[in-house]
Amino acid sequence: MSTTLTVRVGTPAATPASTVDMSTTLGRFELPNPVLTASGCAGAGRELNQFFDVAQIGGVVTKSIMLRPRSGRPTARMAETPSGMLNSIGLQGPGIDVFLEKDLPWLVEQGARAVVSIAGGSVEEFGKLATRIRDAGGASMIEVNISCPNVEDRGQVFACDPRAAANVVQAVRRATRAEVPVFAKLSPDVTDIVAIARSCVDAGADGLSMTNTLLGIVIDTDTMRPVLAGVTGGLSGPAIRPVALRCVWQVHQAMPEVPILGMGGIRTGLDALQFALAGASAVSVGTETFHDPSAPMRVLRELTKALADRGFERFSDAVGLAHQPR
Amino acid sequence: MSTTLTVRVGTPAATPASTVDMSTTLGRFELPNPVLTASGCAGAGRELNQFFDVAQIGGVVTKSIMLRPRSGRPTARMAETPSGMLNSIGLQGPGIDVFLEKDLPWLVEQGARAVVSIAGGSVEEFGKLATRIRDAGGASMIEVNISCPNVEDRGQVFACDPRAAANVVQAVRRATRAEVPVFAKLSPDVTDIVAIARSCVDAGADGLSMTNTLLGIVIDTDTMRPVLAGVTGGLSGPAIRPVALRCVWQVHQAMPEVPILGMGGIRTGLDALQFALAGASAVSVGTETFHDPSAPMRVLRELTKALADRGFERFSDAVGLAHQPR
Amino acid sequence: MTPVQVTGEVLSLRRIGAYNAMTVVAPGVAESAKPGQFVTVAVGGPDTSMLMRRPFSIYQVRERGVYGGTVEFVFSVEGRGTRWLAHMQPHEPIDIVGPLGKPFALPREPATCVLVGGGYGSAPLFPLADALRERGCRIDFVIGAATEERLFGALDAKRISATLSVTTDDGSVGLRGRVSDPLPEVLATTKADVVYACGPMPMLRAVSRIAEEAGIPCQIAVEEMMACGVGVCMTCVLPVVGDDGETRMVRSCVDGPVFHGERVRFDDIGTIPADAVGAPEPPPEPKPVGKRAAKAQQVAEAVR
Amino acid sequence: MTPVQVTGEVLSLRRIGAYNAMTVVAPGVAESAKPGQFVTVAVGGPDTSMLMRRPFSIYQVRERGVYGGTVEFVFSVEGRGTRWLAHMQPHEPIDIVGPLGKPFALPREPATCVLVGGGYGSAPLFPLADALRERGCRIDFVIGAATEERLFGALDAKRISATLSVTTDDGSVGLRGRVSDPLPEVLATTKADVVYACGPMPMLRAVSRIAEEAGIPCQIAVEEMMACGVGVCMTCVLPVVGDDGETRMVRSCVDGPVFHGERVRFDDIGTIPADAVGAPEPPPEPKPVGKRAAKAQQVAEAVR
Ligand SMILES: Cc1cc2nc3c(=O)[nH]c(=O)nc-3n(C[C@H](O)[C@H](O)[C@H](O)COP(=O)(O)OP(=O)(O)OC[C@H]3O[C@@H](n4cnc5c(N)ncnc54)[C@H](O)[C@@H]3O)c2cc1C
Ligand SMILES: Cc1cc2nc3c(=O)[nH]c(=O)nc-3n(C[C@H](O)[C@H](O)[C@H](O)COP(=O)(O)OP(=O)(O)OC[C@H]3O[C@@H](n4cnc5c(N)ncnc54)[C@H](O)[C@@H]3O)c2cc1C
Ligand SMILES: Cc1cc2nc3c(=O)[nH]c(=O)nc-3n(C[C@H](O)[C@H](O)[C@H](O)COP(=O)(O)O)c2cc1C
Ligand SMILES: Cc1cc2nc3c(=O)[nH]c(=O)nc-3n(C[C@H](O)[C@H](O)[C@H](O)COP(=O)(O)O)c2cc1C
Ligand code: FES
Ligand code: FES
Repeated sequence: MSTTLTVRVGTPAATPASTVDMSTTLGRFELPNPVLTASGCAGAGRELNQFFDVAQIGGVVTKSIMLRPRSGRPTARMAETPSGMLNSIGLQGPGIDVFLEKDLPWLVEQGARAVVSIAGGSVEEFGKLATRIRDAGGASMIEVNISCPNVEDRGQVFACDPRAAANVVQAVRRATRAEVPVFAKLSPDVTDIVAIARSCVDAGADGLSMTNTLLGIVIDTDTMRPVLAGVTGGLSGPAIRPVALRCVWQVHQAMPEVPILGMGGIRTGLDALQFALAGASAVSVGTETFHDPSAPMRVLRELTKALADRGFERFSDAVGLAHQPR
Repeated sequence: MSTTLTVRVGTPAATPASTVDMSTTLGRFELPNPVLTASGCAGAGRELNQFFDVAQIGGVVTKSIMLRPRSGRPTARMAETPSGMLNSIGLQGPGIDVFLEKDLPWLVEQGARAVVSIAGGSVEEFGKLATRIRDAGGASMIEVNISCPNVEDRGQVFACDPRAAANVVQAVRRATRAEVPVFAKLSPDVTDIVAIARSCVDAGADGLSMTNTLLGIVIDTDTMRPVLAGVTGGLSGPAIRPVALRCVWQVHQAMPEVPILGMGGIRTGLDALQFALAGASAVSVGTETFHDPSAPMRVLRELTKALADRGFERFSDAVGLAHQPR
Repeated sequence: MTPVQVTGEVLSLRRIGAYNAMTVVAPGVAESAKPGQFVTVAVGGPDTSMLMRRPFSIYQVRERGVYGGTVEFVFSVEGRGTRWLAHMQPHEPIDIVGPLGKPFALPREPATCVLVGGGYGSAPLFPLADALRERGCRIDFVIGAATEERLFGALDAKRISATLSVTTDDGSVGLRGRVSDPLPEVLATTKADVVYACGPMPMLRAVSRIAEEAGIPCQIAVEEMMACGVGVCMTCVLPVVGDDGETRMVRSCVDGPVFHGERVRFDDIGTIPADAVGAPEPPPEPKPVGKRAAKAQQVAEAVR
Repeated sequence: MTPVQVTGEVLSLRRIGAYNAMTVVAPGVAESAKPGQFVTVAVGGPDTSMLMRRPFSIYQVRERGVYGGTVEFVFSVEGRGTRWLAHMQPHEPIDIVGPLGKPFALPREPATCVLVGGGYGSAPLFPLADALRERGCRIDFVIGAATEERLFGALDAKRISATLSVTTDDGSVGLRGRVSDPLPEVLATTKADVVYACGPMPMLRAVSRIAEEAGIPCQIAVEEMMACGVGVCMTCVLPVVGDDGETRMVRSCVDGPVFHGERVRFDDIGTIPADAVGAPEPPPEPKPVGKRAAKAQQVAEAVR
């Protein structure tokens, strides 16, 4: 967060978009620009590369990977909701072996920056995943998806318990090279997001990704049963944006020095700007990618222009700006 | 929840809408039909009575009333969001004296059923409010809005702490006549809604209203500051429907015998049906009333037709039906 | 005067300078509308993400057109909702609620009335002028806007008024300056009995001050964000001094949008004045004054 | 064959029986489309609450119309998105992505091909028929639907096929019954080499069974809910047996929508078969079998 501010609100002297310095950092990870994909909304980048060059955006956050191959939940896995969607994919994926053999090297070859999202059912599993990734190399950052049920604690979700969350973060941090930041990805479905955030940071998280989906349900009024085979699912999209933004705001307010990767319902550059102003040093574009497969690239373009229009010379000057008194 | 079911899913033999028995109960409160207004979205009924006869719907849930007159939060108090809105009214209202003198008697005169929502900053305040309402008479039910900050506990919201919530419910239940049910209105912004629900029921709540708004924020990308003067606000409308519905589902699953007044993003009769199928014995229509001032009446009409089309003879047969295996 | 909700039909949509004027067949709304009242319309169609109705002042009303009563309003494309409205086609259905709010109060006796309009704020002054003229009042118009194309109704105003003063911020037509600049002189030369004004809040403040200083009653129509428009949500409040001298946060949708200018506490809009009925207890810290300080404190308190 | 996203333009929208056929100028999509592929379109306009693109099989393609390449698809109004589409006007912009998915595989040598279409599922069989005829194949069509007006393309089919069989559920035209009913006989009399089918899942199951029993290869185009349509979200999976004999939950948007009928485990759609790669560890309780039992267990487990 900059304290000597070159921006004057109200009388912006527009900067040419091409000259805005869009670079940013997430801990020790340096990004040419602050727009990334969101985990689970971009696969491992290959498919989206048909629509835009994935090396051009800040980074590709890959689908949360688990130790073993996993077939996920039964279908139906999706329901459209007002300005949102519910998903219940159940972390289908090829497992870490195939991921490290095929997906990560592909991203590195493209010149893309890979943020590897990992998911596990136990602290040990998370630790093993981090070790495998360290040994393989190529990851610019690790995002720890702690919104998974802890199989050792009656399926209680890690992200809902400060202690469980901290244990996972610690295990991953320990197994990861110092120069690779470890971000904990928080769930908004908690009473006190700041407490969870603090617990993760105390356990060694270099930053926080916020937020994951909200737990929701939709009932089919014809079959009169839940639409999703998994009954409940994760709500994403613009519908949740105010909630995700509030989480970013609260955590940045409480811990302004902790970098945040913000996400939740970002469709446009102005949405991304809201997250930056609330305190996010970078953003992930998720569900919108389903609507517009080149959304991350477009959001980057729009954000750059929005900053230029407002007279910003550096993206980083916008980060957290909304917390300053008017 | 009915166990001997007259409905056959898949081959509905439509019932004439006029013959569907729409009556329902919320504890000992008997309603001719299950559609009510939502607190804060209908004033005390007077204004909406210009658009439809408020005695025709299940009941009018009045704006949460406090002991003293209260001017609420500064403006801006509202922001439109995708399929939702944020509000930060701050419980502006005339105080219990004026309410009992002018508003409640008016509702009773109309032949409307009044559900009086109360809000306080301390357990004592809630108790006093209940006592005043008991002494005045006329309330069919009390809805306890526990989504208020507890001034005696650093502003911690009652609804976020099982013990604080229980204390409020107990105080209100004690001060209320046995035949008037007391419903606790829960916030969805908690890690474990079932725990809060259980705590309220154990403390004497006759039922639960679910849910209140989600905490959110919107930032104005021109001023680059929060839109709401109160910074954060409550998110309501269809955007939150899947989350509210999930709360109803979870609590009905855990405590099928506890009546639920369901709400959150209901726009149509089919939305109301989703809440019933998830376990709500009645529903409140909130934000949609701003879009369509006769929405509660329309939702009732649509719900009645939807039930008839599906071959239901009684609304109550639909309550909780989605929990039965297909 | 009770408002109704009707599915109207777009009769026409035309450009007037920078604005759009939409005429809607809206039986029930048209018949009982009074000058200064407004309507709200649903925008975006059935599957829209926009939940809030959009409020617009009533411009012209025809009680019995060929198609039934019609209501016309003038709007500027500001955001998503008005953009959508500007693309409507004749004969499309439009959901409209009205008439809403308190109208301008009319003088009992013929009087000299100065009508001050800023931007599209001039629009509701025309039906008002008609009503005033019916009562034998003299009308003097002061119309201003940022630019020439954002001036609304100057020609019509000229036709029906004794005098017309025009201002633009850029001087492209009329006097360069604010619409309030020529007002003191207009009040003096016309020996005005009453001032009516509609336009942006800073303009209303300036007009109210000038009228107050001149000792002339002034009615203004304000524009606040509204969620319901019918009085149930308390979104649209502003601090207004009542007959009893007490300040209350009153709803501009049902207690307004027309207020007595001198009763509105313009400097405190966006705050809860400490002396307002039901104002929060003063906090232990020194009480913040004004909008900036209040905001600073709210930001700090925001997240407990 | 890489898909593109373009802002196309609606060229025409016409009714065909119960369906709508929309032709879109979509340069880049048209040129590389192959039979069996699909497009996705954004619905609802800029301020819509509907986020998901809607997938439709490609019906006709013209590579160089007067306006550039066009794509036509046939759709039935089922819900909010298709209702919106059905109200589009010529020249309106439409956001379209395609061509997507794996196309039908064509026989190397001239062969006798039976094409089975249910409802609007017949639509993609026409470009397929064209491609097959170009290779000198014989075409026999079997077309069915619930009612006469939901039959698609019977006349065109008659023109280009050696034989045409028609069924309707209500017997309003052709044989009363399912589209699969006449199939065994058609396969026998035509000495079919290959079956292609598109339509609802139960129909595809029946057709696949019949082809398998007759020992004839069968390609089917399935329809699963899709969130992204481009392979990134894993919404659209179904259990398919691979070349190695292993069952995997594969994406119908990129690994399909065309599959070999005998490879699709129809009875297990809506479940994760216990022997699928990456299936959950069997729980301590007896393993549920089939969709009903799985659902029951999920309901019970839903909320931990
Ligand atoms: C009583 C009243 C009368 C009005 N009369 C007119 C009129 O005659 N002509 C005209 O052009 N405009 C008028 N306005 C303002 C008009 O309502 C807004 O310009 C319009 O709502 C903007 O909608 P939008 O979707 O284009 O903008 P957005 O910015 O996308 O709207 C987002 C939200 O903010 C609200 N909003 C935005 N601007 C305003 C505003 N200035 N005032 C109140 N709410 C706002 C919208 O209603 C909506 O809820 C009036 C407002 C009020 C309260
Ligand atoms: C590969 C493929 C090809 C298709 N081809 C055609 C075609 O040529 N003609 C045609 O009429 N229909 C086709 N469909 C089905 C078509 O996509 C749906 O009818 C349409 O999406 C319904 O949208 P809606 O908004 O009207 O319905 P709603 O029920 O409001 O849609 C809600 C959500 O469910 C999804 N959905 C609803 N029904 C289906 C369905 N049957 N299949 C997949 N998703 C569905 C929608 O896409 C949307 O995300 C195809 C589907 C797929 C997957
Ligand atoms: C289909 C789908 C799959 C997702 N899978 C993952 C996942 O594997 N890991 C994860 O951390 N988040 C996952 N998410 C959550 C997103 O990364 C993101 O946090 C959330 O969707 C909010 O952002 P959005 O509104 O931009 O989509 C998934 C979201 C969707 C919609
Ligand atoms: C403007 C506004 C004011 C509200 N005021 C109250 C209130 O005073 N007390 C309360 O319990 N809930 C209040 N609510 C919450 C609603 O009663 C309801 O629980 C919530 O809005 C979700 O329902 P909806 O999506 O149908 O609006 C308010 C909601 C809105 C939008
Ligand atoms: S806008 Fe709801 S009370 Fe005025
Ligand atoms: S629809 Fe997203 S992977 Fe197929």
